[in-house]
Amino acid sequence: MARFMPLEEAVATHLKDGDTAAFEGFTHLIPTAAAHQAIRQGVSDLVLVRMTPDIVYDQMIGMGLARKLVFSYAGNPGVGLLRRLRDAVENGWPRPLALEEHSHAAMANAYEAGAAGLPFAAFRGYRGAGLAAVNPNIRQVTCPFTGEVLAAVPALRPDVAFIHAQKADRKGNVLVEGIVGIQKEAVLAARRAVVTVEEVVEDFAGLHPNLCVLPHWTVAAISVVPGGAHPSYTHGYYERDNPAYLEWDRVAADREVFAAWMKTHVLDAGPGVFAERVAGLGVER
Amino acid sequence: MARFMPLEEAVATHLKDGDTAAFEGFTHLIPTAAAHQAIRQGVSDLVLVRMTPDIVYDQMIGMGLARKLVFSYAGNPGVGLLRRLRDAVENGWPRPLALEEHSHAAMANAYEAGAAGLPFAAFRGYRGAGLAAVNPNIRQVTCPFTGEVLAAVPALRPDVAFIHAQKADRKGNVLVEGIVGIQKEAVLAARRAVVTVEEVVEDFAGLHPNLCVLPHWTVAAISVVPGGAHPSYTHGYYERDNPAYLEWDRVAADREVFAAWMKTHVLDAGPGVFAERVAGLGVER
Amino acid sequence: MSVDNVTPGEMMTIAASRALSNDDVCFVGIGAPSAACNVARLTHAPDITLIYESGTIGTAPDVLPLSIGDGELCETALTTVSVPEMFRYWLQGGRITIGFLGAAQIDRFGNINTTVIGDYARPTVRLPGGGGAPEIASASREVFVTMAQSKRGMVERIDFFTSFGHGEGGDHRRRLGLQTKGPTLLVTDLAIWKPDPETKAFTVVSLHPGVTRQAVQETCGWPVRFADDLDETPPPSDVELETLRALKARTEAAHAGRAGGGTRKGPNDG
Amino acid sequence: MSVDNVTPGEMMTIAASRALSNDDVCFVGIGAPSAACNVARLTHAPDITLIYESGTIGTAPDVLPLSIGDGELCETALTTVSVPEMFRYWLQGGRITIGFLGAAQIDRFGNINTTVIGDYARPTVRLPGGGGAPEIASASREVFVTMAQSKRGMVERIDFFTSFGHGEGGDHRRRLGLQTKGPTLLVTDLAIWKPDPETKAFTVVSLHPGVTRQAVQETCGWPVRFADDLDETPPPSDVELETLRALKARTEAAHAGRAGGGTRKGPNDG
Repeated sequence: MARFMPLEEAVATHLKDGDTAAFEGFTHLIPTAAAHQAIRQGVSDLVLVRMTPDIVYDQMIGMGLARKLVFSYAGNPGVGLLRRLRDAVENGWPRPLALEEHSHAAMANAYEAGAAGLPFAAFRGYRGAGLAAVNPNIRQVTCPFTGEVLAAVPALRPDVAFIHAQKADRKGNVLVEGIVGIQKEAVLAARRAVVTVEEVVEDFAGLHPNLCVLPHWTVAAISVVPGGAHPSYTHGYYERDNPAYLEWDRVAADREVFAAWMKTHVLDAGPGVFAERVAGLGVER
Repeated sequence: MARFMPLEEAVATHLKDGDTAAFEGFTHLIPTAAAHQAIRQGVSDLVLVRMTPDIVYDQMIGMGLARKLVFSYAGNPGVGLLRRLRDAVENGWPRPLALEEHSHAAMANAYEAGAAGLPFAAFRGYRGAGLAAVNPNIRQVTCPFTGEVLAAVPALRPDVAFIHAQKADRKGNVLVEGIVGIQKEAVLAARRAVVTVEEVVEDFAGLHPNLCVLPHWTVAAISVVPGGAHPSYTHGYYERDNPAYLEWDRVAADREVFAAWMKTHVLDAGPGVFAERVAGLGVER
Repeated sequence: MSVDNVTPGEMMTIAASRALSNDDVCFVGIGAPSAACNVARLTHAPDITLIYESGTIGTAPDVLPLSIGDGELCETALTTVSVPEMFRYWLQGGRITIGFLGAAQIDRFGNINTTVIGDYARPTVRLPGGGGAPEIASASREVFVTMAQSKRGMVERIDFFTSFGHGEGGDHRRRLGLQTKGPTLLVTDLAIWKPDPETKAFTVVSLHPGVTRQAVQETCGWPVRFADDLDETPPPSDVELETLRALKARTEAAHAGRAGGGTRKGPNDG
Repeated sequence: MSVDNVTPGEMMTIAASRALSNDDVCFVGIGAPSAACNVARLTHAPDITLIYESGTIGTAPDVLPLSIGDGELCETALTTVSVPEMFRYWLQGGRITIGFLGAAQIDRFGNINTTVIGDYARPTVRLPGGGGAPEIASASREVFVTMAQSKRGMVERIDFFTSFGHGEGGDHRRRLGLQTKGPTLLVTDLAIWKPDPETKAFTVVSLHPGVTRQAVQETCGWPVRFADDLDETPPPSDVELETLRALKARTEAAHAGRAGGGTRKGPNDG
């Protein structure tokens, strides 16, 4: 049952050392505010899961929070590589990072299987691809009717999933619109889900019946954090801050610049800064 | 690529003797007009597929069009049993009918697998249920990670799927709203899809981005048949004709009453009658 | 309220409704289960989540649906999802606290038959089949059943295992790898039954007002066991009875009126 | 139009765009493939269906997206589906006619590496990984690749098989059970390449205007084969070039202007 609480309390309650945690968002709706709160909280030994780790995972990895990353594409979207991730993988700084690497199809199917309560997902994938040889969690299953051999991956069942969404109603039902990505599956696959939202509305009366809605009893905690996806965007609220992605490439290139940036913009900040950060990015509503 | 054509042409072009055909609809949006056209066309030896065969399948079976039924629940919704189906199964009249019987979960997963291009679907089902002993298409698959044994059913890949939908745009994109049921999966699982719609609109501009839309290149033919789901209903257009379902129970109880009813209401009628039939059932729009 | 003017069907629906709570996520079968679930929602459990297999989640119909896919269910739902999603994410996903089923035939272990009377290959009566029931029975955290008693319905041995209850009793579910509780409650028009903790055979734990042990046995096809501390079901309260009757009246009014122009009218008992 | 003021990158994008048709359903990679697909849509193939892996189907962006999930893609799409649905129903379902990829490293058989430079366990450079590419390469009916030529990018031997092209050539795809055609076209800034029908090794079939065989060989890490009937790529038409340049100008204008209030500005070459 969803409980409304400040982000500090939501992260403190639901994210623990050693957790397998997914902060999901597919370019759109990236839960930056929640990730920054996790960094401020100083949690450690996380197994981070995400299809598309980008800036916030670069930050969490650079701050040494994670011991392992389960992923399918790690990049700064529209810019290039993730330099803190590279430093961890190539040089073990600030600590070594184990990788469990998949394709998007595998991760999407694995979340889907997790949401569906299944132990694994079967799909036609990885044929001729090198990952099958380096990832022991890529196995095979044989169709009992045709004999076709398919790829199999274990279902993803994170301890906790964090997502950002447009809005909640007063009961704690959550609406996700636009590029919905993998967020519904991440919430349903996880043991606990924490959602940051732009705003709370009285109810969802009048909405089209077939939208992506997460009932309140699928969510553990909801925190209202306007702008909480910045520098990602929230469809209907504000646009993507493209210069921030470019800036990150410069910040992450140097360990000391990175540390200073994190102190100023994350460690010494709070969830309230996100509303300011999107002030110039609003869209007509 | 969707082509607009009269229903007579669409059924004649895409439904052949011996086809495996799915006329799908889940209480809502049942493609009655298309099924009646198939009866008038006089096609034979069909393998009929549907999760919830109801009046239209009772009619097609009673007219001797089908040699086999693949299904999970055969009933007159809100009324009771299907008497023509019973006559075929219990007495072989007008011809014997083979049954391949599943649960809803199995059929839903089998359509989903068909839409996803997979040869089979794995799910946690049929445990302790008697169908596994009488249906050789219920097998098992073992999770290569946990060792759990799951049920497996072959993907459904009908030769042709018929559905009814609210509207098409001029390019042939199709919108389904409300209880969307299994229709999207039926269309994507089938080799060919024929859609009847209430109306054609210029385009779908302004629609919410996350609705259930079938792109024009997933559909073979579209026929405009207002009221084409009667006595089922079309969300936003007209309500369910509950008395017609009750009347069917009386009609189907007797072979001669059935034959006379079919002559009057199906064989001697045409797609145009459906608009009249829903005239008193409109909803405010 | 006096018990005299309460029908056994009303008592059944109201007794079943009381077993549901505000926190339940209930997968609702059509007919008697649907009435019970909506009476619960309209009385003591306003926040209960009702789910119908057509994909409607958190629905709050003003009138009872005739089918699991009535438009009313969609119009009043929090959201409506596809049928594959319903069975994968919501039922198999383990999110249903109560699967609420009716039954054509049931045995003392809560195994249910809605498939055939007689032999499967050559049935005497071909029934509708299982629909969602096989997996509702295995995936819901527990299963409630409600049905009117009759010797034809409550039998020593069912003709077909459409959905698995406690099988042959005892730890049969566990032996099949089923982690869920299975049938934990049977509410009939005469009594409330619960499985014996050991044998899992349904045992009468409460008689509805005015019902005798003999009446229960006469309408049941197996030798009935009664609990040592047999209760009497509290009679319907005024609120419960008024809520149920108003719901039924709204339902009849809504379903009687509408008929299409092109087909002759049949009798309408909806 | 004179070829003199056309850049090699423009020629690459325009040559690639010509390979697409109105009936194609194209799974679009970001960067050069995205530009080519949108030029096709804005010139000779207005009804082409463009799909990005974020779930946007039938999208028609007015400006080029910086990422596969830009809001513009959703706002102009026919519909936007979830990511699991995208990979299950649309890609694995066999509905994609052309998978259009870029590449960091490619070999003569169209095998692509975007995973690591060096050893997988101890890489010299950790690249982003495959994302959608492994299954785009296997499930699309055919695969087009576009990239600028360089000895670092077009190599004798790739460090990691992120996505499988023709493997070791010949019938290698078939031996792995792959029913799709694999890479059938490579468009670079210098030439158009197609696989040899037998060996499946990429062969230059057309040189862009003004490009020499030597220039192709100098920027390619394997010994280049040229087709016997080598063509010259037709230069960009006025419409093609104006369309591409207008698209790029709109893109730069749109992406330059917006910045949030809370972070410092970096250089913007978007």
